[in-house]
Amino acid sequence: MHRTGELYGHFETLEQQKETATLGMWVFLVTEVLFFGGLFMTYTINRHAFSTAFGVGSNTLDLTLGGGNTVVLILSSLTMAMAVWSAQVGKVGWFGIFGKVRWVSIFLIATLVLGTVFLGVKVVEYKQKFDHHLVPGRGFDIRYRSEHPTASDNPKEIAAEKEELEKAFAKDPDINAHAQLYFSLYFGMTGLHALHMIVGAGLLLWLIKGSFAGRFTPQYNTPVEVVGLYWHFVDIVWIYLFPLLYLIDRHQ
Amino acid sequence: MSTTPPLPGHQMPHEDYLNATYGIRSWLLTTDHKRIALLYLGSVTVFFFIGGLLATMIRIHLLTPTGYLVTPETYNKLFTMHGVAMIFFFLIPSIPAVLGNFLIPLMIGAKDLAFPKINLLSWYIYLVGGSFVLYSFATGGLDTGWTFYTPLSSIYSNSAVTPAVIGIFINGFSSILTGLNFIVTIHTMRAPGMTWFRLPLFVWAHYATSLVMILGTPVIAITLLLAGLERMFHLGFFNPALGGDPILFQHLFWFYSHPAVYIMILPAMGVISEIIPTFARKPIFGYSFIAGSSIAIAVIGFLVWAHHMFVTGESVYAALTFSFLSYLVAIPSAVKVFNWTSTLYKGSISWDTPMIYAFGFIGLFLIGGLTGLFLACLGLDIHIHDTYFVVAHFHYIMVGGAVMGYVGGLHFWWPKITGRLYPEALARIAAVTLFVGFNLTFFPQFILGYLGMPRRYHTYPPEFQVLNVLSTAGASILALGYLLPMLYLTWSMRYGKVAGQNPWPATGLEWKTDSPPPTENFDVTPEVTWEPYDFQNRPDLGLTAGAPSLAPAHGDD
Amino acid sequence: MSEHIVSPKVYIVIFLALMVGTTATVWAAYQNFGQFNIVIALAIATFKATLVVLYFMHARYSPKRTQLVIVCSVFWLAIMLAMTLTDYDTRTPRDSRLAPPAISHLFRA
Amino acid sequence: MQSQLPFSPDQASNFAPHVDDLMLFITLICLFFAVAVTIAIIIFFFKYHRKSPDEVGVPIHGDSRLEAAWMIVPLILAMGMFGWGAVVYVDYRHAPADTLDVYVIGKQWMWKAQQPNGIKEINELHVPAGRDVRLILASEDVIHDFFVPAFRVKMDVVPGHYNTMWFRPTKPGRYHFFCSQYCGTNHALMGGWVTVMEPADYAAWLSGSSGAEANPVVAGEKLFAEKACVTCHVSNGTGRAPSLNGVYGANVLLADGSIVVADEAYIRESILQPNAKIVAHYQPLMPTFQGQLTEEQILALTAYIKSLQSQPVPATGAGIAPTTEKR
Ligand code: HEA
Ligand code: HEA
Ligand code: HEC
Ligand code: CUA
Ligand SMILES: [Cu+2]
Repeated sequence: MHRTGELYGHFETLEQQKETATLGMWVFLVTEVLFFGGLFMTYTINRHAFSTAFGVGSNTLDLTLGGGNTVVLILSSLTMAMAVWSAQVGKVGWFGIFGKVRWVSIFLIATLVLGTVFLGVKVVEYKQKFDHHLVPGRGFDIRYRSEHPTASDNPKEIAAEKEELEKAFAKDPDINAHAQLYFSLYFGMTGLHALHMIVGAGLLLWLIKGSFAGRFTPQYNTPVEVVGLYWHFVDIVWIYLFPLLYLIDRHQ
Repeated sequence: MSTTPPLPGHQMPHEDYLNATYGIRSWLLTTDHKRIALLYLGSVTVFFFIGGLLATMIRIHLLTPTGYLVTPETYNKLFTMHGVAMIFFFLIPSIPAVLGNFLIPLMIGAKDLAFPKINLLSWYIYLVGGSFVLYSFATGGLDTGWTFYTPLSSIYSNSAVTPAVIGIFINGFSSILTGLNFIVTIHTMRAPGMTWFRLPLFVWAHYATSLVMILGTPVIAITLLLAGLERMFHLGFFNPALGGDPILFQHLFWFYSHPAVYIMILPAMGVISEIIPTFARKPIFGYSFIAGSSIAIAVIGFLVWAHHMFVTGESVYAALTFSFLSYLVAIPSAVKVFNWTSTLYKGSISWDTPMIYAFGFIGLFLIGGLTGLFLACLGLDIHIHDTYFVVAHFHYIMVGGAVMGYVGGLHFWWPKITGRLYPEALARIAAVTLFVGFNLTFFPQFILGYLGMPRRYHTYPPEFQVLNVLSTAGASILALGYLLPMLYLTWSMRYGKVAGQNPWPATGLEWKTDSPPPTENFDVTPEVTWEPYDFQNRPDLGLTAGAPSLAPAHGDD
Repeated sequence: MSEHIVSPKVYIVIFLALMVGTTATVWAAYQNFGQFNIVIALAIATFKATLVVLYFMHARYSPKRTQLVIVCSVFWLAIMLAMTLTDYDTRTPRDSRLAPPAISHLFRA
Repeated sequence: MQSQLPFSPDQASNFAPHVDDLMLFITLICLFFAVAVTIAIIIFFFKYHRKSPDEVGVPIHGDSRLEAAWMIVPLILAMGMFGWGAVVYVDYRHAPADTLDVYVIGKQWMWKAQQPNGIKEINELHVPAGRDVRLILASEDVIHDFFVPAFRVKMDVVPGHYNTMWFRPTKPGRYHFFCSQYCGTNHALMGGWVTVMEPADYAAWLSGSSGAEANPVVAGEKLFAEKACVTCHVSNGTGRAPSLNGVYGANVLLADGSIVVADEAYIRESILQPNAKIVAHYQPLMPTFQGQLTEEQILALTAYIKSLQSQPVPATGAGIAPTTEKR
């Protein structure tokens, strides 16, 4: 295809091109909704059937990390939205030794940093689950942590966990298998979400490069806008994942 | 033979999309929707060939009650690989990715699809998915049935399930991207004057198909991903031993796979809706009803999936709901059949090959669709579920319907694609052969099914032998019927008569450019000022005689 | 070009609302509402998601067509969830899910 | 009794006539539409055949009344099919009170049934005519499906779920049952026979066989399990040893190329001196049972092996079939 400036040859106008790209991204997001939807379906049916096990599994998650990550991700959505805005108005600012920098670059970098923080925290959480033998597979053992406490563990917490597990086993003797189901879903859902974040981070890098090259102007900022849509969508998925995974039976 | 004189007045255009550039690279890196369509044509044909070969082996094996050819394991692999190759890698991409890709931009007066690079990408994704599946076929095959029911597929099967599942997962994205591209293209790339209700019905059908593709395919992708993960890491979503539920897999699977049957039939219906008015030379009867019924099928089609699960122990209420909705989806199909038939009334009907395929389609789709009503009937499905009745039902629709539509469409647009005509007499013979062979193959299977022969049986009680032999006999005629078009269509690419812009003539925008079209499709962006399928007010078609002397009898619109 | 530019003020207000929502879900999770815990959690999540879609993703200012696309996605998700649940929720107890067959030991000779 | 459709299996349960009537009803409606459309097409095809090459058809764009008619009429008929089908189905899914309950377990690739008094059967099911029978279905591995064409009933056997199905056999006789949910390699062999007996015969059969040891076949079956014969002699031939289904009276091809007739003597020898005659394609794995079985037990085992006649005939796949040939 021949390109003239930012207009691809098979479009008549920039406006048509932008409309097309945005609609394309929206339609893509629809497919994403249903893609995650299959997982949510699996989650629903299993949570329905094994509510005790899901509660037990959920209570092993670290609420501070999860909640903190929620804040980080929402903040990154804000910076992403601001990036779109700065591209639309073409705002430029002075940044000391860096000189004149476009705000869109700043906000994109901020988004990328926040996204990376999110992924970093996720790594920490996954590591914990590994240490506690909560990764589905042969070694999975929901009791492992309460039976092998480490020096850094709070003895009171461990005792509480032990008690909770006793009760759960009394209710559901197969709790180990069913809790494993919870963790399969936990890793499946957060893993898929993280994968989307990684793809998003790649797109952000590409945008940042473009923004330093001055590609995004008030006339042409479709890529920022479209990637923004994607980033917000990933945020929305997390908005659901957080209560569904972290907040089951917390009141007990 | 090699120097067929061009028809008077017709000459191959000077430069077209085929000869604009040369070399392998210019094909493998093309973003031209027409070339990508041809890439797809080649690759789906390969899979059709593989699927057909496997089908032939199935039929030979079933000649005798104890099985003639292969071991039970191998037989199970034959029908599984046959189903997988035919459904996921032949029929789902066939009409959309070949004819749809080629024609949608032409029909709406665009230079290309909205996202040409994504279009190419989706072909490559198809190839990658296809390679995984072929790898699975080559290294131990696949014996789960095309439905991959758990826990057989996720725990018990010893065959190469994992690569196959990965392959179908990957291939799903090809389908999604194609659907996405079509939807966006139809929304934003229409030429001036090409309003929604001037769109050819082929485009409407593809719009509906694309809806199903983008709304359904992601679900099968995630489902197979979960089943694959379960197989690899023993996660237990669908494994009752670990608390999972095998029925959940079926819900998720059919949430896609029932609508997917409309991915296969809707485009074929679109083809028929183009062929019939062209060869009856009159506007299609009830344009808006046909257009609307495509959308209705796509939407209602999403509400019926659990009719595949009537005897799984599904709740009775759910069964009643799904049966009821399955009958509703028959109504828009009925609307189409009746409108096509009415279009013939007072037409000027020619017996060209595409028209013969269209008649074949109506007849066979009718039988296939009507037998769907037997299956949707709760009381009856208890008896005929998972028997050869089901096999006959879906082959009538998919082979008799969709494949007939595809082959008919290939003939109809062949002159546009290649610039040359196929040999007419041979083509008619092939069409009739296919029709006869098809019925002989699959009609006996209805009877077999009602008599109680279960499907996926490598051996069967001897009382079923006669009907099986009939079916195998039919299949050999059928194979011959497919061989013919493959040969003469290839032949005609080089030696066929030059077709000219509009050989039939037909009314669509695609016929207003050269055959084969130039790379940019139209020299100037066309402006549409006529209604669809209007032969009366189109002097450019050169039909001077007009209608027989009857007052133009308009309906109520 | 009829582009609508949302002002940063709106973005910040929405961000704050989202923070409030997050706090609210966590708070609600620690209360015992019985059956309604999950309902409340999902209601808050949906509220938050709606804000993101409407403002961060500009759906409020988008053409009808885009809004239709969004509605479709939600609608189809609802079809999948609701109709599958019609099966699960109306099964008779005996047909419901159990551990591996409790009677099979009878046949292990 | 009801008239039978020309292409239908035996009618042997209360559901069979209903399902056949339903079939007839739907077939007639569908035939009507199929014939009507086909005739219309054929008539139009010839009547409006193009007379001159540049002739055009009459432009008729549509007719809303017609459209309405052909939406509403099929809809009404479809509701008829739905309603009738629903009635039969709801009946089928709600077993009457006071049924005779038989447990049926499917596993790759055999069926086991247990009668109310504890009698077990493999790939066989005995039921009395005229009595409401309910099968409680469970699976040990994958999904199977219990299908009796002559009864017009089937139900999936799903691991992790109990499904039930019921029917009232109406006609004594022996009817095929099949596994009709694909379940792996020997899905096609996973079938057997339902024997419908007069109630008196059924009672006699029950008590006859419940006297366990009194009935040599039953005793043999028990031994066959106890002495672990089943672990190698899997009924469908997938085990390390040949399937014994139908072996009695058949010609057996031996490893040395000779052929023997499997009579009582041969079976006895096979049990006591297994390595004397090795079946072709099999390894001499079988341990000797000399000194471990009483004569009575050997008789019982032989009787049991003789009774294994009615099993489905295995296919000729390598490693699957016993290399036996029926005369
Ligand atoms: C292109 C593919 C395709 C299409 C279009 C259809 C269309 C339909 N199918 Fe089919 N079907 C399959 C492919 C397809 N099917 C496959 C592959 C399977 C098996 C999967 C497997 O298990 O491997 C299957 C299985 C299947 C089952 C499950 C059977 C079982 O396993 O027990 C059922 C049950 O309801 C069913 C019903 C229908 C119905 C009601 C339609 C309707 O859409 C048909 C509508 C059309 C008409 C009705 C004809 C036109 C109407 C008239 C002329 C008017 C008269 C009408 C009335 C009186 C109402 N199909
Ligand atoms: C698009 C879908 C599609 C198509 C086109 C076909 C085409 C055919 N199918 Fe298939 N079929 C399925 C989809 C399809 N099928 C599915 C989904 C299943 C279920 C699988 C499962 O249970 O999991 C199935 C199962 C199935 C069975 C049941 C197996 C069983 O349950 O045990 C049978 C048996 O007869 C069969 C036969 C045929 C035949 C004879 C053709 C013929 O129409 C094929 C004719 C085509 C050719 C022969 C190739 C082209 C010809 C040439 C290139 C000429 C040269 C070749 C030769 C001379 C051999 N198919
Ligand atoms: C360790 C596995 C094993 C066990 C246990 C076993 N068999 Fe066998 N059996 C074989 C094998 C292998 C053959 C085929 C080779 C041969 O003829 O020895 C065979 C052959 C036979 C045959 C001849 C079959 C034919 O097709 O001609 C009979 C009869 C038989 N066994 C009966 C029994 C009985 C009765 C028992 C239990 C008391 C038993 N077997 C236990 C492995 C076993
Ligand atoms: Cu068991 Cu098929
Ligand atoms: Cu279906």
